[in-house]
Amino acid sequence: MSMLHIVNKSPYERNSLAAAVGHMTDGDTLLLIEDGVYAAIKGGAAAGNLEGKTVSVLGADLAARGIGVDKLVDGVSVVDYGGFVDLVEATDKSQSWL
Amino acid sequence: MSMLHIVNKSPYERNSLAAAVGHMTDGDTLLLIEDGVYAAIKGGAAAGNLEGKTVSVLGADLAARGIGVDKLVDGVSVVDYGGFVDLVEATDKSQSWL
Amino acid sequence: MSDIKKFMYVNRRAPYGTIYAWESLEVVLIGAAFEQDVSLAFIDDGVYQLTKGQDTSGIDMKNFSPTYSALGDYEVNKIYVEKESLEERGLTLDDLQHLVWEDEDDDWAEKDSIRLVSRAEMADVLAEQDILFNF
Amino acid sequence: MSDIKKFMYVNRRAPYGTIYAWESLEVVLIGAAFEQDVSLAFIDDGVYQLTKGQDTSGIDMKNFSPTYSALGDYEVNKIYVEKESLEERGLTLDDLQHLVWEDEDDDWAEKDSIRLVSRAEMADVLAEQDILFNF
Amino acid sequence: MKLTIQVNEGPYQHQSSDTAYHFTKTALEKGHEIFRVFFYHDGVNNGTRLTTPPQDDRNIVKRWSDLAAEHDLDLVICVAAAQRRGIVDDGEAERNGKDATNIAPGFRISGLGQLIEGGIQSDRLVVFGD
Amino acid sequence: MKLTIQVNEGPYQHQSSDTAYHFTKTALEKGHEIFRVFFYHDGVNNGTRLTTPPQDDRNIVKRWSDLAAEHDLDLVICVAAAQRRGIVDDGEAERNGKDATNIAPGFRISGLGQLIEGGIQSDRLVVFGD
Repeated sequence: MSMLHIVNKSPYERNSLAAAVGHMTDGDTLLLIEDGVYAAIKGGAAAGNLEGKTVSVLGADLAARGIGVDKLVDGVSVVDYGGFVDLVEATDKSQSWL
Repeated sequence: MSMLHIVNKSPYERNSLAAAVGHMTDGDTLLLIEDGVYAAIKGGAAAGNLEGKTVSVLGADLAARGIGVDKLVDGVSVVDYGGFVDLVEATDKSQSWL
Repeated sequence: MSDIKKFMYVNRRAPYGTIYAWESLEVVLIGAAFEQDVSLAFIDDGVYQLTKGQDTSGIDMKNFSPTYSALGDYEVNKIYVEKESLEERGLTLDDLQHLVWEDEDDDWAEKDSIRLVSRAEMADVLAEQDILFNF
Repeated sequence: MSDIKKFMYVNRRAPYGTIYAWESLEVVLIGAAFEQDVSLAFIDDGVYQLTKGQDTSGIDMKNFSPTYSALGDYEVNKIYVEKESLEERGLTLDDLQHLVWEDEDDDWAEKDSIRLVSRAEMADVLAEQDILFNF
Repeated sequence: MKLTIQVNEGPYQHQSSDTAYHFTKTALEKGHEIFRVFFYHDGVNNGTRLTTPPQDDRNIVKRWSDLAAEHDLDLVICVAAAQRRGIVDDGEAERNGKDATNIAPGFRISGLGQLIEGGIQSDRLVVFGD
Repeated sequence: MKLTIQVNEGPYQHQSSDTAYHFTKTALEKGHEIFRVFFYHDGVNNGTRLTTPPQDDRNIVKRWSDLAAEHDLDLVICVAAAQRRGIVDDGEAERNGKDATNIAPGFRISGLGQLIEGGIQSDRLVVFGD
């Protein structure tokens, strides 16, 4: 069954992104919210974690942190809160990697 | 001036031990408390951070977590709350790496 | 969806430094009365919750570690522990409590509750669940 | 001990995900009235506090980032930013606000408040302080 | 879909309660059903009516109360967590001999079974925490 | 030595308040002076008298109140942080139109200047947080 993996912490402060990525299986989606969005900055040491994964990022949290869409690694989708709700519906369950 | 670096989080969850160790200078002491004490377990991947440093560990927190003194890396001192107070007095200032 | 759901409680926090481990265990105990198909996962620092020999007298907090050994009596007997998490922390199964349950369908034979699994196997176990509780 | 102490506020947290950055800044503003020798350190995720272009309208939180540019008016003008922290995060000084102060003793010349330092230099700066505030 | 939302952290210190609010509000606007919002751990602190946030900031507690009034939301505060942290309604005040209450409009205090029930009755559980 | 202690987290959720308590008590027993204990961020939640912890657990708020009574400790709750989180004394209740108070014995609400003053007046500042 497909799963939505939610990460809300900076990958430079916590191990939650690594935990999420380490437990993703085919068909799963990674959603970065709150301080988790820093993982999606191009050129950051943590960006490699996203390779080969289906990744969405919450746009409101990007904007709050001054991260322009041009700064993001290629291939990530920017979603709004409605898109967050849609992702929860489109997957069979969610895991918040707190 | 000498400094007491206090770390209270697991090195496997957070970056605070790395931050502390990265900012220690000669004469400084590292004190591990609360979940920070896990860093002192022999054979753990984080234990290497303590090499060459002056390290104390709060005994009450070790005991709470079931960590026997025989499990500790060599050279760390086990202190009680009184020893914690003494370390604060013996150094010129403290930095809690929250 | 069937009447019985596959419930999994995912534990990734060390005990005592924060209350999440203990309040998660309170949910598991209450939840046991609801007759769902319950599993527990211990990943990353969550494996520390199960260590033997915890003595909290010096920090004046309640030692809740004996509660884990009572889980078998609540028919909570699928306890998945991640191998890589133990290894990274310099721990082995011998550092953890020996958790058992009695199998009613097998003449009350005492069986191990802990299932040591790799990270990849843990991912598959998570994938099989209906609902995941996170603390 | 002299009458004036070397105060340093150490910032290691990203803004908005938690309130520490903002409530730390509130201490700095209040503390400015006490005429101590004040410095700020931005280490690890703390460097994110200073990024340009923050727009919090979508999360309905107060955007406090303009306050950093007012620090010069409070005579808070020693702002140490750690180079390694920026680099690890894929950031450069250009991603941060340009913080300045006016030097009364130099015909009110506008000068940079941010001092980019290496981790080793930051350790030395910390070592020189009398007191460190942690949030 | 039918959703249960869990909030693990109190107001202001962590963004969790904010994100949970925006998610819940948006789900309602999109026509989904919120079976329950369950406040656990420090999340119970979202249910105090005694906060006075700065005038130029959002009022997190009031926002939840208003959303509950508008959509007849079930905002449940865990009783065990509330007792540890001091969130009190009339019943709790009487039971525990407290001389004041602080619960906010639209919230109620109940047991952990309400979270389990949320897990059973809902299509999805979404957790917001630290 | 003369010490100021800062507590950044509330009771029970994090060990910070416990460790701060044991440290403070021990420092007093060793003859040191505690200039002030300053409760900031969620630390202000240590100052509510409305908690009812389980019988077999420590009572964190009461422990602080008792220590303050015994040693004439100055336990200061930051007013700005308290307003965000709903810690209220009589003065705050009147100023902000609140219908109840929840402050615990031995605590007082005051400004951030009290922390700065602690830094100036004390030999050491020790911070306990998350």
